[in-house]
Amino acid sequence: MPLLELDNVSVAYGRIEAVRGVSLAVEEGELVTLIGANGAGKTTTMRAISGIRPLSTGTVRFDGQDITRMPAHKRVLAGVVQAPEGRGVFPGMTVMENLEMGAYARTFASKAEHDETVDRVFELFPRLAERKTQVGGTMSGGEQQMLAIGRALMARPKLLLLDEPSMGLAPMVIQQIFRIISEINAQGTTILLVEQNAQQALSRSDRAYILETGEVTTTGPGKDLLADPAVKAAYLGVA
Amino acid sequence: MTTTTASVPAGKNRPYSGTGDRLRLWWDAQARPTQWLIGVPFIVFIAFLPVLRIPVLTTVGTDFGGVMAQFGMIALVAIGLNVVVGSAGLLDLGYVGFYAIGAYTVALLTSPDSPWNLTDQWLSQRWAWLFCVPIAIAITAISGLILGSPTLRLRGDYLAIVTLGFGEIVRLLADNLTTITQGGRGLQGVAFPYFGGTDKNPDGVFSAGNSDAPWNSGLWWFWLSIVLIVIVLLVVGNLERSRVGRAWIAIREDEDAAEIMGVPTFKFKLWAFMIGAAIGGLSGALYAGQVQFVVPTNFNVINSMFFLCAVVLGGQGNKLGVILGAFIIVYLPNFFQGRTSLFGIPIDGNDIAGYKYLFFGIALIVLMIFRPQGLFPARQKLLAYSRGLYQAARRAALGGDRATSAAAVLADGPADASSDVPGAGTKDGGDR
Amino acid sequence: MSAVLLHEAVGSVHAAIATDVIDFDSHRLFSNFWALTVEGLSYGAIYALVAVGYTLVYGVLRLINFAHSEIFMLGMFGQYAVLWGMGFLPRGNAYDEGIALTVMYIGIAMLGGMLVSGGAAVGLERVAYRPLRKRGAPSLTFLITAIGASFVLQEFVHFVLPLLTDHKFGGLNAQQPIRLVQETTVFTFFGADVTNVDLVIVVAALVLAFAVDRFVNATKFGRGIRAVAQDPVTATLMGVSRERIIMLTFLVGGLLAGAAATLYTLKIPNAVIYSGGFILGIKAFAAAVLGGIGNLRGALLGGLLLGVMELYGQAYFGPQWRDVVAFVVLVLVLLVRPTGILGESLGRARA
Amino acid sequence: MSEPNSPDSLRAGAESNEQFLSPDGSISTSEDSREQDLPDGEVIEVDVDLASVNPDLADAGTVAEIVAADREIRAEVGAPLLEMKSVTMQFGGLTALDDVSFTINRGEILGLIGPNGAGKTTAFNAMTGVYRPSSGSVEFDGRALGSIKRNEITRRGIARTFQNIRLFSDMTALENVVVGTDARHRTSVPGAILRLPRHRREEKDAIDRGMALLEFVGIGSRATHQARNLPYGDQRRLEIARALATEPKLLCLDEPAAGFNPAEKEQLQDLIRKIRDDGFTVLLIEHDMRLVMGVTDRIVVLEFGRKIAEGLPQEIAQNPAVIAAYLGVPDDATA
Amino acid sequence: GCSSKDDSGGGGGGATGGSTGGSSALSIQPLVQIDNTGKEVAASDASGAADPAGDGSAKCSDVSLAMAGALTGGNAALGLNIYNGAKLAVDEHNKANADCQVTLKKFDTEGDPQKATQVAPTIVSDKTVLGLLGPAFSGETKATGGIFKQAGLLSATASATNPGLTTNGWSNFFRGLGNDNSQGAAIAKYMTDTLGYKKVCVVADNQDYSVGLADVVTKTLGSAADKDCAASVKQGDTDFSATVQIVKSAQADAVYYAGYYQEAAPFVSQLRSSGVTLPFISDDGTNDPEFVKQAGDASKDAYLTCPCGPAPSDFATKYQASAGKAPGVYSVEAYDLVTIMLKAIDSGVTDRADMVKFFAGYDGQGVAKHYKWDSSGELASTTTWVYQVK
Ligand SMILES: Nc1ncnc2c1ncn2[C@@H]1O[C@H](COP(=O)(O)OP(=O)(O)OP(=O)(O)O)[C@@H](O)[C@H]1O
Ligand SMILES: Nc1ncnc2c1ncn2[C@@H]1O[C@H](COP(=O)(O)OP(=O)(O)OP(=O)(O)O)[C@@H](O)[C@H]1O
Ligand SMILES: CC(C)C[C@H](N)C(=O)O
Ligand SMILES: [Mg+2]
Ligand SMILES: [Mg+2]
Repeated sequence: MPLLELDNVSVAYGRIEAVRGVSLAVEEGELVTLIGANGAGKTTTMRAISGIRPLSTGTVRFDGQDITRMPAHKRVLAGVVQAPEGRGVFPGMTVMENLEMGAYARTFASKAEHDETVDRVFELFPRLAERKTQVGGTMSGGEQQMLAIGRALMARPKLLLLDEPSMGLAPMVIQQIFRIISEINAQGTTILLVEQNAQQALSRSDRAYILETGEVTTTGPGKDLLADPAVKAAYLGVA
Repeated sequence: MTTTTASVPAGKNRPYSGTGDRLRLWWDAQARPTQWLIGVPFIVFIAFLPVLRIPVLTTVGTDFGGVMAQFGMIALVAIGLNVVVGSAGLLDLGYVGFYAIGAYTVALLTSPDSPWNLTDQWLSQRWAWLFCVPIAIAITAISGLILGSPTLRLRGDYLAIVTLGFGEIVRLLADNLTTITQGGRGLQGVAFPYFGGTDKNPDGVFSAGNSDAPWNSGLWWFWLSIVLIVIVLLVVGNLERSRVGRAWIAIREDEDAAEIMGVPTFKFKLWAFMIGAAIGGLSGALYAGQVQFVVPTNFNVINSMFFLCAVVLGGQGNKLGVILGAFIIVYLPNFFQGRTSLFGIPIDGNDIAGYKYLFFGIALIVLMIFRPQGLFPARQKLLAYSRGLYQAARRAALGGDRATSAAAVLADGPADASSDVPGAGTKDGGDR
Repeated sequence: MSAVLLHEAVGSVHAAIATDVIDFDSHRLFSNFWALTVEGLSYGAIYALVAVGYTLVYGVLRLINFAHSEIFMLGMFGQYAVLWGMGFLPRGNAYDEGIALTVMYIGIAMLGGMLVSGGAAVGLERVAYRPLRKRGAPSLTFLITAIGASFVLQEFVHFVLPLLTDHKFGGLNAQQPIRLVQETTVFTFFGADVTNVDLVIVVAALVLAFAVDRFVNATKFGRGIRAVAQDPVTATLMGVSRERIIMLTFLVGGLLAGAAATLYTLKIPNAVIYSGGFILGIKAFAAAVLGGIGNLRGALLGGLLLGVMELYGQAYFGPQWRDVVAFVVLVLVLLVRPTGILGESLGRARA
Repeated sequence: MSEPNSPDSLRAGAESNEQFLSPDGSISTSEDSREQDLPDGEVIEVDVDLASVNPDLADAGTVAEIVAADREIRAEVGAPLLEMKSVTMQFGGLTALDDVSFTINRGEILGLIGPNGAGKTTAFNAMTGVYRPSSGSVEFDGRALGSIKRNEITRRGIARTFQNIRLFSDMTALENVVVGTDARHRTSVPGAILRLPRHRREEKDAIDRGMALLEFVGIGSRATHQARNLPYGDQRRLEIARALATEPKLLCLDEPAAGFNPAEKEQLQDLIRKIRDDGFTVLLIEHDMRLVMGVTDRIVVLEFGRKIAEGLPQEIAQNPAVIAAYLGVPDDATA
Repeated sequence: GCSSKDDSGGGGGGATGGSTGGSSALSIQPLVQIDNTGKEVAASDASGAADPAGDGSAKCSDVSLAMAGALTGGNAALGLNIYNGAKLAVDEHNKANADCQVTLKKFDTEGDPQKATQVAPTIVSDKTVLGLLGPAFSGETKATGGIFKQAGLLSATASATNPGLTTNGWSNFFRGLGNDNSQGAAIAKYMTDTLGYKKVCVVADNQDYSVGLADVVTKTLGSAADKDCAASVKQGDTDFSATVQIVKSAQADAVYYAGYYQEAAPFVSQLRSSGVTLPFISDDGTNDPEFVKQAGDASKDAYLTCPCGPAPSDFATKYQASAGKAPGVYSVEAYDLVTIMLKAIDSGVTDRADMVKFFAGYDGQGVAKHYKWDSSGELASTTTWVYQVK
């Protein structure tokens, strides 16, 4: 049984259907990537999964449970955590407080466990450790992106949804981010990733789905898609 | 030649849509002569409502002409406030202050109780009101400037409380500066326009004494306000469809972005304030003339709230909508007054009227829930010479329903559309 | 206008100001300075508690909850009804139950007031604001709804409540007062009388203010409130239940308004009337803005400042200038600090 | 909390500090501003045929002419347009820019790159008047920017786009662009009320220019669409068109390709070149190296608020300091 | 459970209507009737008062009288006092005269001048209306006087006391009570001459009526008015701390308050609780049982004036039966004025002009006082009653 399963999901903004009849599945422990052009509906799909956008049709199942009608904040408790597109750093909170927000729905067994989690985030992003008391809103774009990812890690989710984590990051950091993603995944966190950097994303993911104007058009193992000439032309920028 | 695609399905939604936009769409579709043919009789019909006295519509306990006169004044207020709140997005909770300044300007210059009364010196009582109206407008505009220049640097809700304070300060000044304004005793005998005096109405039709229904003073004041409303609508409409109106909307949507695009935001906010204030002052001058008596209590905060209700209820940003809002605000509380039956059902209207603010409050809540954008929301048109553009779009839209390809429809479009382009919108006044 | 006229005009303005319209009585201000300060602080404490309600709701929803003044008004009725229920009947004279009992009765009345206000605030949110939120209404719509709710609550107490309570509560006139304590001087402070009522007000307000401050700045719920205030969608993604937070916010604001209402009626037992919240509400809102709306500590500071400034102003210019003074102070402060004394965000309340 | 020169500027549009109140003033906090459920309604948003509106615009040549109508640059290509002179920018104890100097020449595309938090956006904000430097100065077109207002800076000829799109979302695409032309217009309230000749001229000009610019960036047919309903890529283009409408001498783009896939980036690259070829000077902040290398004429690299390198793209790509600080060694050769 | 804390065990239950002040059983008692110089005048004999019932043989058809005033809104209580008095007269008349059924039409002005200008034309255009009782407040009367004047409609007010109203040449306007000049002058003289105060603090709220009254009082008091503690407060205020401070720090003998009970009650309470024991004197706006209820013991010994006389007990009984509550200020005047109008109708008056003439020539005793007007529409002789809370 897949950890996450979308069945015939449609999402509409007013009368526009941004996502139409999408079905996809993510098995426990997998790293699955969603790629597609701008406006294809990737973010919308993510929002449907984490529950901040209602479905017009279809069902979402998580961990064997139908969560279609579950309110968003409860899904977090159930283990679905998203690092949203556009970062969503709390501008008036310090870096530390932002990280604590990531653990809002989580109860740590001990202070040590808490500290350990924080340390791990700081290890991944030393810049955050340097700026513990800087207010989130004054961080640079890339720093905010680091904070958003770090915050999602604080929750130690079952399923981590990452919406364009590499956006706005320097090339070196991007490589680092992808390494981290693989690492987290290897440690057992299931990940659904949305990326424009198809090259990196596909090469690291178990499977991938390609979304075009709200519909899944292609699916398959990441490496296969990487080799697909149509995919190459459209998403890898290889003419 | 640009290729036209019909890729966007008809049915995309927009934030302001509904009755207002639909009506506008329909209206824009009419040829100009048709628009005149519909528009003029419609206004005339409205103007003659107090004469026709349509049974259920006509108020019973109060004079319908008088109610309509008040409606006219509040409609002006709503149009003015709409410039500030609806267009420029500046929340002004003290608009009544401008109304008060307008009224007090006229009253101070023409009431025999005032130390600054001019009518016993060189200004004839007959012309005094007319003479004072431009002064009132100028003074309110200046007070808008004085209030605006320090405070428009404030954002959103800070502005709201400061304007609220301003409204209160104006009223309190009127109340406290007793040697000038007579404080709570008010100023009596304010001048009004002299027109059409007869033996029966020696002071003319605008005199409060003219009570021969239906041609009483209320009706005349209503007519005067209709004329002024049309003029103000033309002015405001011209502004909307110009650099100024676009700047306002841009400021409302994203002030920083607007400023960075080179829009002198402060200047245009100040203009919005001044124009709004001037219109409020004009309305206040009408008020002073009609009632011929001003006291501070008529200008308290609650009135600002009522004005704002008119704007939001009608549909902020839409000039016609806010007029409708003004009508509701003025008319509803009067509806039950003095009625003994409604549609044949016997009622005690005065009893019901006693609960009017309760009903009013409930109505506001319910209306806002069901029509969060107001009763009559519509997008403003922001481009003066784009009639052709929008007509082309509309034709395509209408065509889209019938034929799937808008291009097909457009094929026969260009001929008359392009002939319509330059300057075609010149007389496109009043937004009707 | 001719020069003569202008001259006359200027002349009469001078005359007006010079005569009895404005007093400019510095003697009155300085000789009563401490007395005014004490009075000002106790009114200010009440403004501050009410202001917290405005600030919290504003912080979370960007909504000026105009009906908050009516929530306060309901609190006055709530505590009144509780006192009545405890057997205190209205009468002209003060009761004298001894300190311990009186404090206990005040506490019970306050609880009653808080429950009524808190409940009303939550109910208001449910009935009036939540449907709008679900529809994504623009912000002015909320404001108008708030104004509508304000009318409804006032008129409810004005017309409906007397019918429901056999004309015991509500109606056109103020409730006949229940005076729980006679205001008496406890000690003097630089020649200013500090009364038992002043003491109760200031102490109670401080305790409550401290409690809310801890609540918002040091608990998980409080962090939730700040998160929703700053970015509601992301807050949801962190597992914060927005609806619950909003409810909580209204509840806290309402509770404080109820407490403030009790303290206020202790000071002014005649104030229990359907229209009795309006002016105080505007003042409290001004106080919230003064401190920096959305900023909890700002609201507290703003309330105290406004209370004190108002009394100084009254003494100096004459009582009829009180509100003018209040608003002028507000405007001046905002011109110097455009986002209030302590700045804006709930998130920076700990600065 | 550390504060820049004025508390206000904190909220005033620094790209990295972009959590504003939702610009449409919406109170609905359930979703972000793009996320509201809007009431259904009637539509008039259908693509327009440009030629049916303004036959003059039918061919691309005229378009280019209108866009670049009164450019006075070509002659001076290569002369300095903007000079950063020893600019230092401090936030409390943090030095975001440390004695940075560089020049942008007329007619070039200058790339500004560097690790996250290096101070790129801060430099950008110092140029566009959002922040005032703690020390040093910015000279534009031979004059120091000093403390002039932001809209004046735009009027002098610096235009920018935003990293997070900030269009006037209730307006149509054309209206958005026409707001951009505001910087070049002088009609004020009396002129608009009386519809004086200058007003008419400017209006006509604004619409023509606006349509031409939409055409130029490739979204002419979307002129009457509401900005909020445009696809993301088109919104980005619209932002560029709006900035161009201010007739800037210098166009500043802050991460314009964020969220684009490679194919879309390619198109953007073409557009930026076209803009330069039409005589504009461009400053580009971008993390996508392929785009930066492909389109810029020269590159300035910042790290920890200091300039660490400056030169032609090829030079920069080889520069060991830059590689160490920023580029890193690619994981895979194809990228 | 809690037992009653009400140690004196009194009633004080109902919040409306009752004229006693809760448990302390204070009430407003008539003290003395004075003239404009503060001298006592003997109470007139009300036994010959005109009776609306007449002789029961009047004939008329399709005639009505109008009443205009605030019936809703914050000041509704005052309007209702007047309406109920008028209604009592009309009911008594109609019961006695089967052949002459007069309708009483009520018009709500909310006390708002602009509203009144809308209501006035409706009254005027109702041709069956022969006389108007009202408008009730001075402000709205100012705004509408011209309308009634031009229509020649009798406007007899039972309450508007602003002195300026009779200076406009409105020959159709009659005031059924003394104006603020007489009330103010009378009490001022009474304070200095009878009560012997040397320094009086005059405090007023900001309403038309209060400002006018305070002016007259201050003027008449002359040097006895203490400028240093004169203060002005606002309608709706509940917190008078600054004013209390001002009064407290002055060396005065008494406090005069011009305004309404809504503010007077908390004001006097706060005065007392901050230790000010000076005598408290106020006016007809305060002269309401509500004042005593609200202020309790603080109201004890306060002097209250009114140009209106006390309601005789049989009137009070009738009124209570008809309106369901005790008569308020101006109920009696309203009753008297409407009685005069009814007498006119009974005597065959059928048009508005005759009604005005009837009033101009009227000379007769009413329940409250003697009614006879001078040419401006003021009562020929006015008296003021002084009451005291006991
Ligand atoms: N709030 C909204 N209102 C209306 N339409 C919207 C809204 N949000 C997104 N859309 C539309 O829905 C479609 C899908 O958008 P979505 O954000 O899911 O795309 P995406 O694949 O994430 O693109 P990107 O690469 O730009 O992030 C687009 O056409 C977009 O314009
Ligand atoms: N208002 C501020 N207060 C405090 N620190 C600030 C402020 N603005 C920026 N900074 C800090 O200054 C540094 C430079 O920020 P800047 O936004 O210029 O970086 P950047 O080069 O644009 O980075 P990125 O590529 O991540 O967007 C960052 O470390 C940032 O945290
Ligand atoms: C009802 C009264 C208190 C009215 C007051 N006498 C006035 O003239 O307005
Ligand atoms: Mg996306
Ligand atoms: Mg940046």
